[in-house]
Amino acid sequence: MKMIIAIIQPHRLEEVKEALYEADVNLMTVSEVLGHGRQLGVTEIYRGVKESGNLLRKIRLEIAVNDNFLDPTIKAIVKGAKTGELGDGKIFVYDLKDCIRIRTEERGSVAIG
Amino acid sequence: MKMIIAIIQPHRLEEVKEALYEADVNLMTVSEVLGHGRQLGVTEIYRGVKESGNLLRKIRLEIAVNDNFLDPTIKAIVKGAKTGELGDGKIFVYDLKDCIRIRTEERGSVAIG
Amino acid sequence: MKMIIAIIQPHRLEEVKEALYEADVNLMTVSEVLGHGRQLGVTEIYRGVKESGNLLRKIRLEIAVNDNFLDPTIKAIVKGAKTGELGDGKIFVYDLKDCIRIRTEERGSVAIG
Amino acid sequence: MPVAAPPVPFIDFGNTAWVLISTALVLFMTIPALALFYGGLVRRKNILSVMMQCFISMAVISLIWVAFGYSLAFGPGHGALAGIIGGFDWAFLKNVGMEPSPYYISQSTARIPHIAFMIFQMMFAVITPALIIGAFAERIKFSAFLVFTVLWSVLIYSPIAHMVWSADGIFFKMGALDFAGGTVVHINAGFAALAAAIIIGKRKSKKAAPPHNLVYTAIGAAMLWFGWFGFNAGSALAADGLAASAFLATHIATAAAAVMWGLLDWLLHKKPTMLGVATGAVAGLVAITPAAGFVDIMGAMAIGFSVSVVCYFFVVVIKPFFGYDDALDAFGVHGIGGLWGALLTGVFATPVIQSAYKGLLYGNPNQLKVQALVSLTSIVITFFGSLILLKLIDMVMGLRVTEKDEAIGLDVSSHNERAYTLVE
Amino acid sequence: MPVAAPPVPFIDFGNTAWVLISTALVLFMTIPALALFYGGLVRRKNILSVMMQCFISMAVISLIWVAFGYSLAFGPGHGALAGIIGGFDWAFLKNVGMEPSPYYISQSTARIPHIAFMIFQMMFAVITPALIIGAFAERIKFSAFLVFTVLWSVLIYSPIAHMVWSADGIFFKMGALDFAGGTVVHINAGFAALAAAIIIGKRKSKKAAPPHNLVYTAIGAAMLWFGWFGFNAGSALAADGLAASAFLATHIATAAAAVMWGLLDWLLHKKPTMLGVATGAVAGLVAITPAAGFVDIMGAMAIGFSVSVVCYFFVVVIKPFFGYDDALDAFGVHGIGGLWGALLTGVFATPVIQSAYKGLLYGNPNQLKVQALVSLTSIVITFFGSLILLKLIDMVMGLRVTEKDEAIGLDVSSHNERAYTLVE
Amino acid sequence: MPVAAPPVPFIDFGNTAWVLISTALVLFMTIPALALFYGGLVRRKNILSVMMQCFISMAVISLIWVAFGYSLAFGPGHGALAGIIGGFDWAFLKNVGMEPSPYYISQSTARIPHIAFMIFQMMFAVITPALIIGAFAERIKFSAFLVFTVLWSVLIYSPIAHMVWSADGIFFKMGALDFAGGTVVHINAGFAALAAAIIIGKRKSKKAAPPHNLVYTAIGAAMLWFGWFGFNAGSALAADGLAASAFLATHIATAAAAVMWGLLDWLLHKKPTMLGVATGAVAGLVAITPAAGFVDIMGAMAIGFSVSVVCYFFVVVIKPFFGYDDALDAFGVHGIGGLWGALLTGVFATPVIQSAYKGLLYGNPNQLKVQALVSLTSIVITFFGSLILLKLIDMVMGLRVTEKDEAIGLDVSSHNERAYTLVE
Ligand SMILES: Nc1ncnc2c1ncn2[C@@H]1O[C@H](COP(=O)(O)OP(=O)(O)O)[C@@H](O)[C@H]1O
Ligand SMILES: Nc1ncnc2c1ncn2[C@@H]1O[C@H](COP(=O)(O)OP(=O)(O)O)[C@@H](O)[C@H]1O
Ligand SMILES: Nc1ncnc2c1ncn2[C@@H]1O[C@H](COP(=O)(O)OP(=O)(O)O)[C@@H](O)[C@H]1O
Repeated sequence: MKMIIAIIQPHRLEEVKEALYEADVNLMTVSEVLGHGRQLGVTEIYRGVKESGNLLRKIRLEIAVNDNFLDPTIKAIVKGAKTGELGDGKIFVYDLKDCIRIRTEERGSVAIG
Repeated sequence: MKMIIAIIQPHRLEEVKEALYEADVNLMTVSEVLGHGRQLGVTEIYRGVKESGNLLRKIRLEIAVNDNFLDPTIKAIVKGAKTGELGDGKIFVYDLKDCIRIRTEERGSVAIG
Repeated sequence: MKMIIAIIQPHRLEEVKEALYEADVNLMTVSEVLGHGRQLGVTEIYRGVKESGNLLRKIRLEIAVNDNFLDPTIKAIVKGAKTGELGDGKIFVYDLKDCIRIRTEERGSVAIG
Repeated sequence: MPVAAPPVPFIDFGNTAWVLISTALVLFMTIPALALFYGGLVRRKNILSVMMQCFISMAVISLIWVAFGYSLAFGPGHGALAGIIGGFDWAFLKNVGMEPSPYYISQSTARIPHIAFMIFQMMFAVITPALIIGAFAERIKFSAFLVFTVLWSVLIYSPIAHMVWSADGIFFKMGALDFAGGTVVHINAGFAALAAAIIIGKRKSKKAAPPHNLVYTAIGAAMLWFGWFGFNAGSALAADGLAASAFLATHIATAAAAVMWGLLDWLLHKKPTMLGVATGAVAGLVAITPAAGFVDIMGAMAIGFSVSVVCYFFVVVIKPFFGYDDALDAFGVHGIGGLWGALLTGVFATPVIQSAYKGLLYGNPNQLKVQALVSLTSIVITFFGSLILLKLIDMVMGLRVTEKDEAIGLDVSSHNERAYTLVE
Repeated sequence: MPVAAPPVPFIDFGNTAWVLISTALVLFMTIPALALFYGGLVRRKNILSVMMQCFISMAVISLIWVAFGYSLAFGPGHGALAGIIGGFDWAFLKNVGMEPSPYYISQSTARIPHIAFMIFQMMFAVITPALIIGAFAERIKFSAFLVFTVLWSVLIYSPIAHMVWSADGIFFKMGALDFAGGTVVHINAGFAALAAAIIIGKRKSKKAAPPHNLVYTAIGAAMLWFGWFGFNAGSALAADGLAASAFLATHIATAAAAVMWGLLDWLLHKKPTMLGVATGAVAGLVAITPAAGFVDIMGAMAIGFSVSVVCYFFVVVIKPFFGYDDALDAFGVHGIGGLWGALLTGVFATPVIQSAYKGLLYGNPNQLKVQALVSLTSIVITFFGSLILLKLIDMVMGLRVTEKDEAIGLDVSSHNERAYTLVE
Repeated sequence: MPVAAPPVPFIDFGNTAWVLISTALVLFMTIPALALFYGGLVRRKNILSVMMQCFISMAVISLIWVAFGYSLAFGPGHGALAGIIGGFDWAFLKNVGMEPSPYYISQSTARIPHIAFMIFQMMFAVITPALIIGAFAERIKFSAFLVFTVLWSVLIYSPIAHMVWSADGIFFKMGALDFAGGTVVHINAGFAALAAAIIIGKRKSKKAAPPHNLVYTAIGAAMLWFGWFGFNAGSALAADGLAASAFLATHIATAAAAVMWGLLDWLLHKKPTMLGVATGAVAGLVAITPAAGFVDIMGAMAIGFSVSVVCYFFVVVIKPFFGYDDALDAFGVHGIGGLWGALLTGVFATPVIQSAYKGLLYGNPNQLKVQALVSLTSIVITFFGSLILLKLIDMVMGLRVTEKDEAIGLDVSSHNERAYTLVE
């Protein structure tokens, strides 16, 4: 079991979700974060002051998958999120020791999906 | 050391916290996320348009524990969060390599609690 | 490769970021969370009712680094975040199995930075 | 030698302009002001339900008011009931038109159209039940709320308005002073709120949740302050010296009460709070309401400074002691503040403002007795009336949403909506 | 025997006070009311763009109005065009000063200053194109928006206002009734909005996004309700019985429409919604606009209850069926509601309110015919006029932002700004 | 042959209605308008502190005003000080009642009650120190703020108001023109703000934080625009042609300034911004304030278009150059905009509006000299007065919160509150 954390551009969320559905990955947890990466952030100006914080709005996806789903999931995310421009984002992968479905108390691989 | 990530229903947060306190787990980090799971999300209608995004409001708990606390913590979460209905949520478990208490710079097991 | 999760005081964010830049760590993902730790939270009173929830506003940093950057990064976070008072926060470290730069589809160590 | 004909009343444009804009201001008090003031205090998942209750009260009570509510409250009464409730003579605004209003205060001839008076009063009939929302917020069933509000308006509001403000009314005849609704609006709503908090019971959540958006609450308080000038100074029914005086008294009492609540917070909890100052301002507005056209600035200050002490005590000490869950302090602020104001009107009414009326301090202890008697009678009527009404509704259809719906939040569970999105 | 001199018009302070405050209220309708109502409905990343469009319309149209817009709309016309558009006689307010306004309704002598009438009308000229924003929200290029708004105001708004409201106007001469702008404002903006939705095309996002902040939308609706009293009752141009009557009709129709939309939601989607009640209220306000000074409360109720049914049908059924992306229902509410109101004015106008005007129900079927004819002609003008105008602008400079800018959101991509920060 | 008795002043209802509603509008400018405008610009953790400062100013200054502030500003002066400050004759509103106000402009007899004038002016006395909040936002100690505001109001505001507006005042006698407070309100607050920014020092945070909620700022700006009609047109003290003219001039200057700031943003930073348009609107409102009752639309446009250029330069270029931390540009907009307006009043005042007053452009260069002299003297008084006052307060009790409290945010550290919750 693996946990995939993907940081993507907010305006690619719909495409990524669509690509994931096509890859049969339907479960995920989404949140809004601020990302600091290589992308330059000067798109905001307030009364002449440029916002140089370059913490940019990003979407964070958290997706737990069984090992055989790892590569298809990564491919789907890349397919949905990639534009070739700075700021497209990153994907991080961890090992997952366990997974419990609260409703049924099932554990492990079976609980992921 | 393990890191536990639990995704639960927002309206079970109080119960989960209570169950955790009873299990002597007092430290945690909480955030609001959108979850896409098996639960169907059609509870919102705007001018006749059903919100079919089925990204539902969830609470994400992040709890680092020493290994002997793993099972009691999971049990407590399940106890507080389980209603038996779709959408109850999931618990994910990772290995934690290290933990540092910033205030004292203690490391490892001792820093968790 | 390691993933570092740091929970810090919101008002230390600027200092932490500065310390990280000095340590040549420029990439990170930031979000706002509620933390329940040892710090006592009674600083809010509404119509005489003390807010005893002691879920306090915290900042969560997520930083993926190559192994040789692990210690400098932790040091930098501690340097920026430490005040010696309760509530300074914690740092958690995981193993990272993989990392993918979406833009280039590079994988592994090279994709982290 | 010909006798001069009695002067003929006519529509004065200045007075009409004043009452029309005051009417708009009182609408503004319910929506958006009260909706924001209350809405900011609840949890995020319940704000729309509170706003919805304010909106629907505006819509439904307005329709009932023109249908027969106004007639019951201000229309001519008949027979033995004449002192208690009006008849149906003015139902559907029969005989209520553009001619000079039979209700007026200082000018005998420079009047406003009767429909202007009627619609000004309509806004009072709307906001009164809307104030009660604060007591049962976050747990009432929408359908039950609707039934309660409609019945309460007809069975409790209209009679009390009649008794206090109609020329036939028994309280009016006793000489009760209520310039803009201390009894009719605030005591009335406030003690109904107490009944509601008791009957519906406490919210399920284990601990008090902090207000989800105090900016809304602060904006709401500011808008209430603004709109209240229409409420109180508009009640002069003319843009004359009395209106200016009521405007001034309203403002000064509010300023005094806001300062005092801030001071109490500072003394008792170490820091002054925005919520405290906003709450104090509302308490001041409430308490000055019955007195606005009768007191000078000394009276206004006395009322303002004292009401915050009294309401603070009820909200911070009495409520937790007895444990009723008056969620947003509708009773603590409106009930207690209204009662306090009604009593002090009997103390501080000065002949300098309206020569015919004076209180205890100006040598007329009887006025205070009348105020006390009328307040207490009104409290009994509204408290027990509301208690019975709510109990009946609870038996017939249930007052509360299910525990799960309460946990999920009323916005989604009662209205299929959420106030805010979470990602862009 | 001397003949009495004709009474000389004079400036009445009461009427002037009323029209000035009404003017301020109509400004309030565009900013902040409409800006909030619309702004809450879009996604978080586009709210500033919608507010910006409202603000800049206020600023730019106001300047154009004093330059020549007012003259074109209300100034004397010349030759064959006199019935269609005014001349430049009053450009830059030449001859428009503090003297009594040539436009008035009931009082022949107690008037307001001409500039007061001019600036009151200015606020109508501002809000009308601002209503169209709802159709092309979340995807229009700011520069194209600006060009469109300016040209539309001059080429379409001013002529239609002239035709309906100027003493020279052809529709006015036919006896068309439009008390406060059912045709001039709502039909006009609403059918332009339909043209805009068609020309600009659908938003790119795959699914409808929920409104990002329904609290803003609810506040906006409440503020529109409040401000609309200036719009409708201010259109009496005096603080008299007619103003009070228009105020009342406005309020009752709105209440009825709000209740009805809530009921429809309840019946058809199981739960009443705050957004539904707010939308219903706006539909009621729209529909009563042409009728406000002509109907009694029965007419107002009929208009209010029925308009929600009609608009609901358009918004919930017709729009998805045809698939045009009228993003915030500018057409469904303003176009359809305005048309419905214009027609029903021809049915419910009663001589009890203004003795000179009566509709079908009071024995004058001709009035309905006139209303239908004028509405349809206006629809043709505004729909095709806007279609052509938008097409031209699209060809010259492009109407839409790029797909990427749309995805990023207009706040950042068009204005370098974000509405909200994410961390403290 | 009997001489006609001089006409007796009387209370006119239309004028009174106008001044009362204008008073409410000016209250609305401070709370909620200014509170929102400023509150949206600060970081999330400081919004309540800014709103609190606005609220408490409203409450405290109002009490001081009736106690003796009004008497000092507008009451009769005595002896050598008569031209500088009033006496205590009107303290606690002694002799200030319902009789016709001794202050009026055009009508000699159709007046408003004296208390109406007093309370209208009270709202000016409240908003002036509230404007200064923009300079020391996010770091001032609440107690120090309170002491400063009270002392500043008594020691600086009342005298300057007396000098400019009282019949005894030295600037008034010199013929200074200040229709609604360019000097008394905006120069006064703006240069005090500069002193405050210098004395209190920069905020600690390393980089400028973006505004936490520009929707609030935009709503606040719209509400300021709305309320300013009361401020400027209400200053006619009658609902007459002059009021309508001041209303128009106010609106046109604001529109012009909003457009111009948008254009500058567009030219210099590639995109027009909502914050820019809102800031421009406020700059226009500020600059037209002294001129509103003296200029025609040409003058208003000239003032509006030019003020944005001047203020833009100060906010975007001068401020970063000198490095003072005028956090929300209270100096850059109110100080500079007020000065610019005061000077241009001396240029564009035209006898077409008030026959007695004309500026440089109409052949009276002396007016400009008077404007310049009075502005500069006022600047010297308010700047050095505020500097000394702040320095003293700093020495006695400290002006700033601790560095840690500043980092945590004033909402929690000074008021025990948070504006928003984070989870449902
Ligand atoms: N090493 C890292 N640790 C944590 N988050 C990262 C790291 N690298 C990138 N990110 C996240 O991914 C986002 C996109 O990264 P960025 O460098 O802008 O993309 P790209 O590599 O396509 O230029 C960043 O805004 C940040 O949130
Ligand atoms: N594989 C997964 N990866 C990431 N998040 C998940 C995954 N499965 C479930 N979740 C999270 O848990 C929440 C509850 O899951 P859901 O399937 O609705 O619960 P249940 O299994 O009780 O029906 C989801 O909304 C989502 O946020
Ligand atoms: N075991 C843990 N699991 C998850 N989060 C934790 C844990 N311990 C601490 N935290 C997070 O770190 C924050 C700071 O911890 P706290 O105990 O207050 O710091 P300190 O150890 O300096 O007193 C907490 O508010 C919480 O968000």
